[in-house]
Amino acid sequence: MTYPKALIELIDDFQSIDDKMERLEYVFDLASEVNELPTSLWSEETRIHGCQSEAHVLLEIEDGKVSLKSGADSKLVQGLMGILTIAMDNLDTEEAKKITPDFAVDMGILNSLSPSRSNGFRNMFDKIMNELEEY
Amino acid sequence: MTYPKALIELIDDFQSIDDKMERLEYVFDLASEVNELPTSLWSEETRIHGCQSEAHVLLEIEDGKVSLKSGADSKLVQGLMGILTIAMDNLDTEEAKKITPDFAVDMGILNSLSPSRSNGFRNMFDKIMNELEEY
Amino acid sequence: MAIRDDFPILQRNINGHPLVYLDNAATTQKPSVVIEAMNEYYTMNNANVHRAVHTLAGEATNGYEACRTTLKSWFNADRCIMTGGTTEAINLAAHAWGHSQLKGRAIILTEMEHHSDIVPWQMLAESFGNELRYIPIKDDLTLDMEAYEASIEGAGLVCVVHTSNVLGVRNPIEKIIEIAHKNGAKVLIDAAQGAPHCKIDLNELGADMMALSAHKMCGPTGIGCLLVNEETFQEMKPFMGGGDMIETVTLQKSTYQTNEHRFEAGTPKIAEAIGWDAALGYLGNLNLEEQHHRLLNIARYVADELRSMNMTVYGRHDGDDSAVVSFLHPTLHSEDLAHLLDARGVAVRTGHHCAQPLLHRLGINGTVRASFYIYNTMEEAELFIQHTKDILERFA
Amino acid sequence: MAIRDDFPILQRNINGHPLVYLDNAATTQKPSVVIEAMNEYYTMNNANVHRAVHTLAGEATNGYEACRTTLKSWFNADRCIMTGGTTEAINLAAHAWGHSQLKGRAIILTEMEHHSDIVPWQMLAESFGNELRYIPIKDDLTLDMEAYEASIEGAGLVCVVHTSNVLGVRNPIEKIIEIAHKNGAKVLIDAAQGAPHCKIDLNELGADMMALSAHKMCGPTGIGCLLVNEETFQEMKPFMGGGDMIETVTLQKSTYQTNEHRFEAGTPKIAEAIGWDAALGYLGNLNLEEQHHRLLNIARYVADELRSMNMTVYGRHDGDDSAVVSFLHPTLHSEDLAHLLDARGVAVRTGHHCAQPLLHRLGINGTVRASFYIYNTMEEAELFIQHTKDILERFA
Ligand SMILES: Cc1ncc(COP(=O)(O)O)c(C=O)c1O
Ligand SMILES: Cc1ncc(COP(=O)(O)O)c(C=O)c1O
Repeated sequence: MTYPKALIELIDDFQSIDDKMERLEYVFDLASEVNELPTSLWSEETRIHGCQSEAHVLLEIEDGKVSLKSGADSKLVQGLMGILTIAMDNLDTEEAKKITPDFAVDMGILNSLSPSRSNGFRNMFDKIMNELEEY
Repeated sequence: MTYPKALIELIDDFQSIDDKMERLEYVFDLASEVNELPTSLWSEETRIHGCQSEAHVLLEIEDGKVSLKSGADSKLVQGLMGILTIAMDNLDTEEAKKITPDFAVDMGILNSLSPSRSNGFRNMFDKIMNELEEY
Repeated sequence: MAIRDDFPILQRNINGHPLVYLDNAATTQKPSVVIEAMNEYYTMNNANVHRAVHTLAGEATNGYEACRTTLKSWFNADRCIMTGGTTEAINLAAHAWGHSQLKGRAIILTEMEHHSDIVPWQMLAESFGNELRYIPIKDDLTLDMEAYEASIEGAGLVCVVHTSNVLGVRNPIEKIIEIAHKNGAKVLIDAAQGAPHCKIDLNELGADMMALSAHKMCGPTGIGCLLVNEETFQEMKPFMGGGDMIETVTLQKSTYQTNEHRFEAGTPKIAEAIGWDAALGYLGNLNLEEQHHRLLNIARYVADELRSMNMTVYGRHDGDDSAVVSFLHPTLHSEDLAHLLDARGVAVRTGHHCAQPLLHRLGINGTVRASFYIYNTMEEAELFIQHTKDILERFA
Repeated sequence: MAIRDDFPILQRNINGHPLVYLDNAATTQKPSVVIEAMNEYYTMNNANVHRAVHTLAGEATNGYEACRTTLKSWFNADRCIMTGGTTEAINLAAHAWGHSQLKGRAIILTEMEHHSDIVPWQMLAESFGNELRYIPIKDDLTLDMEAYEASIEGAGLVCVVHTSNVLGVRNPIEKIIEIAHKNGAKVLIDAAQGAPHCKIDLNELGADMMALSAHKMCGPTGIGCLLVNEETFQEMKPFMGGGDMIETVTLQKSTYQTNEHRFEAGTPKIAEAIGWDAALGYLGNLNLEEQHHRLLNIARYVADELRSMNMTVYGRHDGDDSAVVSFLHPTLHSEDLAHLLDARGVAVRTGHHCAQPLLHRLGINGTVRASFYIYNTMEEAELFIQHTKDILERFA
């Protein structure tokens, strides 16, 4: 599939960073890209399991488009949510359904994350996709 | 302690044999040295535990001297009994009590035996010594 | 032969003679790739797994879990729980599945089972009063399938050894599973001997559980697994408690993981899993079927030669059987023979081979067993036969 | 420093930086002698043990049993049962001893226990209805000994961690044993963290059971042991069934070995035992007491520095405590910090460290934990502190 332009740029950016700390710093910065889900709305329904940190995501469809709200107590995790937000927020529902986690592989973020973090990322992605399927 | 003469000769003999098969052959030959305990007298009391083969020994004291009767279904095991017979049979009880299993180490037979066999040898030796203590 | 070069231990001399290792049913030797994989783990990646944040821990976790992934695809199994070996795997099955699922139901074993597939069920039966039934062995050394069918009613589990470690006989597990399932019983396969010799497809077979050990298939000591299908997995209750198998722990109560980790309490066998994965990679590059035929031919040659020396040979060496030759000399004690063979560098095993009920059925206490694996050659078999002849001439 | 040269993994670079391995409470690295001992086993002596007739089997048996002998003398223990690790050892204690000996009696644990010393007892209590009592932790992170003494009546067993894997706190086990024995209760020591740091004398202590893991003391994964005194050993009933632990097996009943093999079903962890024995040999050549003081000094330095960075440090670092520093930053998430440290080659662990009840008591969900072992240096500690400072400047 072809990626949204913002995502392509992101992938390029990531691929150009060699130093792991700088890559993590970039992910940190992307934490601000999320549409924040206020902690008052964090619940069992919004919880992403398998993360060591508290991480929550709320998926809604507005006018046939994906609306993603999220938040985490770890900034790195929230940065990953920022990436998902760039990748999926505001996409047509049908477009969004076509996304695979390959883009994260292309970005190289999965390799620079520990297995537990990349598991967390996958759980995040799967939760969104599962909910998307229900629409 | 000083060993009986027959035992010293035996130790010398063993030390002079390099080839393992020849050493085993020598042990085989010593099977005839036992005072045979007829299989009809084999019982739970005479059984040596921890041997894979059936091995039996009967200790008696006659006129203050050790009398050892034994037998096994394995000729190798019976050969080990033959060695014990040479070492202990007919010794004064008090002399016999002083014997340690060191002579078997000196002979090198323990090294040329598998652990289960040398365990068996030790069980044999211990059984005799324990019974000796009771006199 | 190329395969031999991969196994450094085969260079060894024993008592002045080249090692002829014919004790493969007890444990197999390890190719360099396996030894090196564990080496590399310990010199490059060693760390504790799970909930890993740092790089080494990530590498160790990936290495450990890769073994599980390989096993699941090698055996086409839904679930793979790592254990210390076949024995622990069967004990796990008895505790985690049997305790809750076998209440009031009979357990069917065979007279051909290894102690590891008998004692755990005797222990369970002692606690819960289950009836144990044994499929008898016929004189041709095959299981009495009619007796089996007649005994299946009321059984909750049938435990059967894929391939006998004493006889090499490969049992008709397909038929056994069919009959068990038709009657509502599950089937556990003891594949300790089967797995090293042929590819087994758990889902195609339809078996419910299968136990095996790495060390019998070129892998390290200290690791094995219980493979289970999803339905059985969901019926299993936690067995050992501790780190890594829990989800939450409070002072009074704990909740457990839902995947295989649920049954893997404590720091797992990490280096061992990495070594086993390498062993599977090694075996996967061989043509196991071709090896099977080659080894069976060697076993048949050996069996014939031994018979011609007046030995009694226990085994059939049918097309699917493994290359195991159990035998006895009429007068020379089996242990004496084994010791004498060892003096010529030949490693064979003697004794009851952890199958006393089978030997009892055969009316004997033990056998000498020569068992062959991928690195054994016809030349070694001939050497073994020659040494045996010499020994008999000299000692029998 | 000479010790470092013995550990090949310490040459590694992680993300372009030299590895600073501070995850030793999770698992320690292995010196070359340990890796080579296992290598040598697999390339020279590999065979299955027990009832061994051939040379390799004899060598393997001697190697395996030598580890037991070393452990028994190292810890001055009557009996040593080999297990897969601390967790399996405690589960063995619960099943083999607890099931038959704890009927109707309470079990006392501490709030400081690792999950591996909680969950097996919760499981036992669930089956048999035993009451579980916990020795609370006081605000100074020591056990409330008065509460302990008040709760001892009716207890059959006290389980206590020698040294906490989260706090490094070394518990007053001498006193705990004294009170337990005065009241007719036995004591099990979880020495997973204690054994690597100091010599423990089981008979002098008078403890009844003690569990530990090789991998936390320079030994391989996949092996540990349960040490027991003779009286307790004689009270233990067989746990797992299978090969090597039996004396005789008939179709309906089995009898069991009387020595430690009784509790070691199946092919044992042979290479692992040989590696562990080499590890004990290695540690035996060091001055562990001197190392203990050196490492504790490092830990105190680290704790002070972290406090000066506004971190909360959980631990006392008293004279007998181990060199473990658990800490938290007020805003930077512990996992984020650990990831960032990893980017600079520093390996620390985060999370609940399998001690959720303890963390709950401290009112937190997890910590970052830096734990030090014999090959760690003050220079590494300074580097760790420097990296942490840099990270806080950039990210907090
Ligand atoms: C105090 C304590 N007890 C028990 C364990 C469990 O040890 P293992 O995972 O080796 O079974 C650990 C290690 O994680 C520990 O630190
Ligand atoms: C048929 C069979 N089942 C079970 C076992 C037990 O395997 P392990 O000792 O690796 O647990 C063996 C090997 O001894 C075996 O041959």
